Amino acid sequence: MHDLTAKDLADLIKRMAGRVLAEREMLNRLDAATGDGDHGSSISGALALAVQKIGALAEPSPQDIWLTTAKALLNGMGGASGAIFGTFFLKGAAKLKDVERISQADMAALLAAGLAGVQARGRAQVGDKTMVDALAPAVAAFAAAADFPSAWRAAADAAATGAESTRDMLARQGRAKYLGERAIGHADPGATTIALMFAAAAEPSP
Amino acid sequence: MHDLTAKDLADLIKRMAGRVLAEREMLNRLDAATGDGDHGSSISGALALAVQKIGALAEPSPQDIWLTTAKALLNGMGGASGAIFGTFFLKGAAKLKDVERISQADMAALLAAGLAGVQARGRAQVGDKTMVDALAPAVAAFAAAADFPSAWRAAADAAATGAESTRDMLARQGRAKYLGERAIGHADPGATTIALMFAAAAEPSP
Amino acid sequence: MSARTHKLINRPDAIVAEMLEGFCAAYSDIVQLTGDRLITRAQPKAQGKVALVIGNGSGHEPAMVGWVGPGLFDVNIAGEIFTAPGPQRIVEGIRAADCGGGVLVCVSHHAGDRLNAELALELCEAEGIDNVELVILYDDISSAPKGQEAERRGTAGLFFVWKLLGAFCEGDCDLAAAKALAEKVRDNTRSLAMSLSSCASPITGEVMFEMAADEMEIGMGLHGEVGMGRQKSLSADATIDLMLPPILEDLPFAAGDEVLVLLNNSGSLTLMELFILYRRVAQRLAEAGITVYRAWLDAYATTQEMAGFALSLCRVDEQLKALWDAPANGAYMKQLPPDAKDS
Amino acid sequence: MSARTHKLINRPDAIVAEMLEGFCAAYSDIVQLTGDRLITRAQPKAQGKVALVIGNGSGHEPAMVGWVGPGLFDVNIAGEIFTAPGPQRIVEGIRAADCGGGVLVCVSHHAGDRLNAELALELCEAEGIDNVELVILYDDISSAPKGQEAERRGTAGLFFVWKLLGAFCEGDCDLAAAKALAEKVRDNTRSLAMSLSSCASPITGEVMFEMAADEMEIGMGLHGEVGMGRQKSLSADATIDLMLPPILEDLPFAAGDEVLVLLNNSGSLTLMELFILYRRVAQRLAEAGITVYRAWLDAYATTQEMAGFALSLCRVDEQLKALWDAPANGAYMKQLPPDAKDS
Ligand SMILES: Nc1ncnc2c1ncn2[C@@H]1O[C@H](COP(=O)(O)OP(=O)(O)O)[C@@H](O)[C@H]1O
Ligand SMILES: Nc1ncnc2c1ncn2[C@@H]1O[C@H](COP(=O)(O)OP(=O)(O)O)[C@@H](O)[C@H]1O
Ligand SMILES: [Mg+2]
Ligand SMILES: [Mg+2]
Ligand SMILES: [Mg+2]
Ligand SMILES: [Mg+2]
Repeated sequence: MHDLTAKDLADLIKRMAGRVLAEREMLNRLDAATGDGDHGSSISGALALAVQKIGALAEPSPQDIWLTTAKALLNGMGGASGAIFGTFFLKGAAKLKDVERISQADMAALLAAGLAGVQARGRAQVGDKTMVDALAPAVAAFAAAADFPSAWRAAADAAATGAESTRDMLARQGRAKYLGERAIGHADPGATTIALMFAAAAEPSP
Repeated sequence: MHDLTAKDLADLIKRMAGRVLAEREMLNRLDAATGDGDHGSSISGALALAVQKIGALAEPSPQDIWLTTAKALLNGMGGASGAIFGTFFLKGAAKLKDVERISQADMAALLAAGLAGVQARGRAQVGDKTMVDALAPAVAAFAAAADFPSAWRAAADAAATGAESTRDMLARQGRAKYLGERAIGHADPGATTIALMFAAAAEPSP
Repeated sequence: MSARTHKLINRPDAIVAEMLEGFCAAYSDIVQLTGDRLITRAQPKAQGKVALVIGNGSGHEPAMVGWVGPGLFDVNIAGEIFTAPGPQRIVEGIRAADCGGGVLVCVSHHAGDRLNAELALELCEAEGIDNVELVILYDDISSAPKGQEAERRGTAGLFFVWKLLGAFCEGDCDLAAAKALAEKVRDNTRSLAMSLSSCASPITGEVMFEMAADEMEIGMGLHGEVGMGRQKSLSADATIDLMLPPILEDLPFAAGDEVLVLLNNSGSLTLMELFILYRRVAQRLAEAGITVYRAWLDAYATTQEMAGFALSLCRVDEQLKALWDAPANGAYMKQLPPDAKDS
Repeated sequence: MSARTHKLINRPDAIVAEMLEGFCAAYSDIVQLTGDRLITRAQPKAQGKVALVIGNGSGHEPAMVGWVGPGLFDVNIAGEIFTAPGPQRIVEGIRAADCGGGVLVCVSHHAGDRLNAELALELCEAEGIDNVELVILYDDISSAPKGQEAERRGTAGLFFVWKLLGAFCEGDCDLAAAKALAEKVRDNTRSLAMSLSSCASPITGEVMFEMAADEMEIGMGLHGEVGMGRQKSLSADATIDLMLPPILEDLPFAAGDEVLVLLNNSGSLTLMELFILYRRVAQRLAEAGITVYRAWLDAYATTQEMAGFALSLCRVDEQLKALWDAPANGAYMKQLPPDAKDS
């Protein structure tokens, strides 16, 4: 697989948005069990906004794509999760200054910068029952893979496993933290979203 | 039976208070169906206060007895029913100025004055589902009787019949008026109290 | 849908005494508790002014305890829960309020309040207390038809009377003028209430009346009195579209009028809902050519935690607007003096 | 016991827009709606003063829309229901508030509010907007142990900060002094909440969490966050006897201290209950030798129609007492100037 262009990134965001939208109600239900029931609606709404804003850009650079996505998440979503998901793209975007084509190594660095930003901002560690439980293993798996298609595949699998692992955790960040024992038995909605986003990235581009 | 003295009147109020107190919960339940559930507690409390205040009077006149009862009802009970039941005794008391002994005719006049006061103040007619439905026939039966014991007996019977008749009425005064159709099927608590008071009066004095 | 049944009280028979003690302790800069459950101003009004007194059943807080203070009432006589105080206590309230300019006893029209106030005035006459007048106030259009206004119940719209009359009696007026002003405000005020829920009696803990989760009742009174019947719950806009027209027709309010608007929360409605309801009121009034001078959205006359509201309109002229803007400092009704507003 | 599920709204996704429209229409003499859901003062503060901004999730009304006005906030940025506004909107709020003396962004400590405010400050830096500071405020002793105060959540006690800081920033102070004052009030404030009931989400209509009719929870947060666990409901006095000692110990408050007291109704508690609760607070404080300077019993930070309350104490000195007494004119927080109180 070739290096990614701005068009490929735009396509990637679009596939992620589509996949998350398709699972909106499932994500709302997950959040209803551990939070306030709005995660599916807010993340899918913010990603749809990102797609729309990207569509309105004339000849965007890769940085424009990532920055536009960041802003849509930050401002279209609000709350802690908007700040967390938005920061992921915001910190990645900082790596894309003057970049035209993105190699697998570039993408690995981008994802790692995003993860570091998320953890710096939200202070969540693996095991705290947040999206970090899916994101951290995905980012590691992506970096360890040999090429693009296998990297996305490996990341998607790692994210899915990570999301599933949150089911039996006690939450230490996010609204679910205030549920105590009651959150056990439900997967974290944000982690599930991350798994969906990587699954979408691993789909063959149409 | 001889004419009534102040002591007889005090005794009468005491019997009434006892009888109403014994039926307090029943009266509360009746009021819960058509009003706010407090009639038994408030009327029994106010009558108990009357008994206590009367007990504290040194050599009371008949007027003192009736006036003390009026004040206990007016001020100890409050609300529309306090004003109504209190007015009954207040207007009767006005007839007792300088009276020492009370004949059956005196008592009939006393009761009639009370009824007139109640109706002037509360504007309730027979058929409006209030204590007037028990009081008006009781006062008439009392006046029509030949002597004291039979007068109380006749009044008690008329009051009981009158109270019972309120069961199928639509209320036109009191809180029950705002229940509309929902008040039908329940006897009026104030009318039931009047029936109890006359029943107590008809008991042989101990 | 059931109402909350556990209340944070101690003993049912101590509710009124304990709540008045707590209230007057909290706001000792404004009110004091004197005599037999009289709430009076911490600093009495100047000699020679007309004093304002009101007695009412408890359970509707902040009505009326929260409306004693400068620019408002002089004395409130708190009755038992939902029960008007007896006449002797009203007479005591009148004595406590009197500062030489006469006393106006205000009655929100409910049988108990009216009967006891009438009895109190008879007692005053008997006891030689003169210069006392009674004014009977009502505003609820659902409780009697047009033409029989004097049969109507008092509800939240009377807060217009309290505010404007309170300001008026801080000035130099006589008792007759105060009574005339109260009647003027009353005769320009109309209200209609609705409810979505019942509430529990604070004394018995029992639900006061039953209501289904998807029902509402237009015209429900302050104690759950039936109004114009039950119906399925509507949206905020549809509820206003149902309630505003009969209010406008009743006075009638007409294009060119200026009004005060009150949306009174009967207990557990949220401000969010009052704001959304008011949005529609403002739209509809604008369409009708009626100008809102000031609006006022809060819980003034409550029925415990009942979820409902009353919509009240008061037509105002220059005199009433100025009285509205005059300062007031009750614990639950504050108006800053015009010059202090933008300090 | 179930919560009320029918709300008087129109469409779930229009709640915030419609409620802000209604609110700002009702109180157009105090606030205006500008930009993207910014509530700003109708008359801006004088040039050169420090401006105060706060962003927060909606659904807690009157917090914070009702606290914009003279003597209080300059700008409030209203988020979606129970959701902090994003950073770009906070930057807009900062721009709207700025009147040349710097802007203090106040944060009631919840993850969303803090993260978005931090991001907003980074954006300000990037965009060259300087003289902006952030202050993180917290008071809820149930949300983290003593020694980890900075991990605690913000709750009703922060209304002391808003009132005193608002008054302070009407005077001549610089941004550093304003921030220091906010921290001083915060560091002298402690709160603890409880609830008897859940409430329905205004968006989904679903009950936010389940609670049995005879249960209460001490330490419940403003969004139903778990506190120190469920227990059987107690009487008013027993509830205060349980809640007051840990508050007193935490600061600690000691004999000789002077305090402000706030009992905040989280929605459908009644004033009757707040008054009865306050009676016990006053008794216990008197026993402890602590003097109440002023008390304050009302619904300021609500969680829809949740039935609960928060008890907050703030230790005051002469400076803070004077700030408390300074005038304020928000739609839902009014304080008369001292000389106008007994007009
Ligand atoms: N501090 C944090 N670090 C990482 N992820 C977080 C953090 N706080 C919350 N999240 C994520 O946000 C998700 C909730 O998102 P959402 O429901 O949209 O937000 P909210 O809780 O404000 O309603 C959680 O499932 C969790 O994965
Ligand atoms: N206008 C009236 N005339 C006569 N009786 C009345 C009137 N209003 C109320 N009552 C009587 O009062 C009774 C209710 O008494 P009670 O429950 O003590 O008072 P409240 O309705 O204030 O709670 C009614 O059953 C009725 O008999
Ligand atoms: Mg959520
Ligand atoms: Mg009753
Ligand atoms: Mg009663
Ligand atoms: Mg949310």
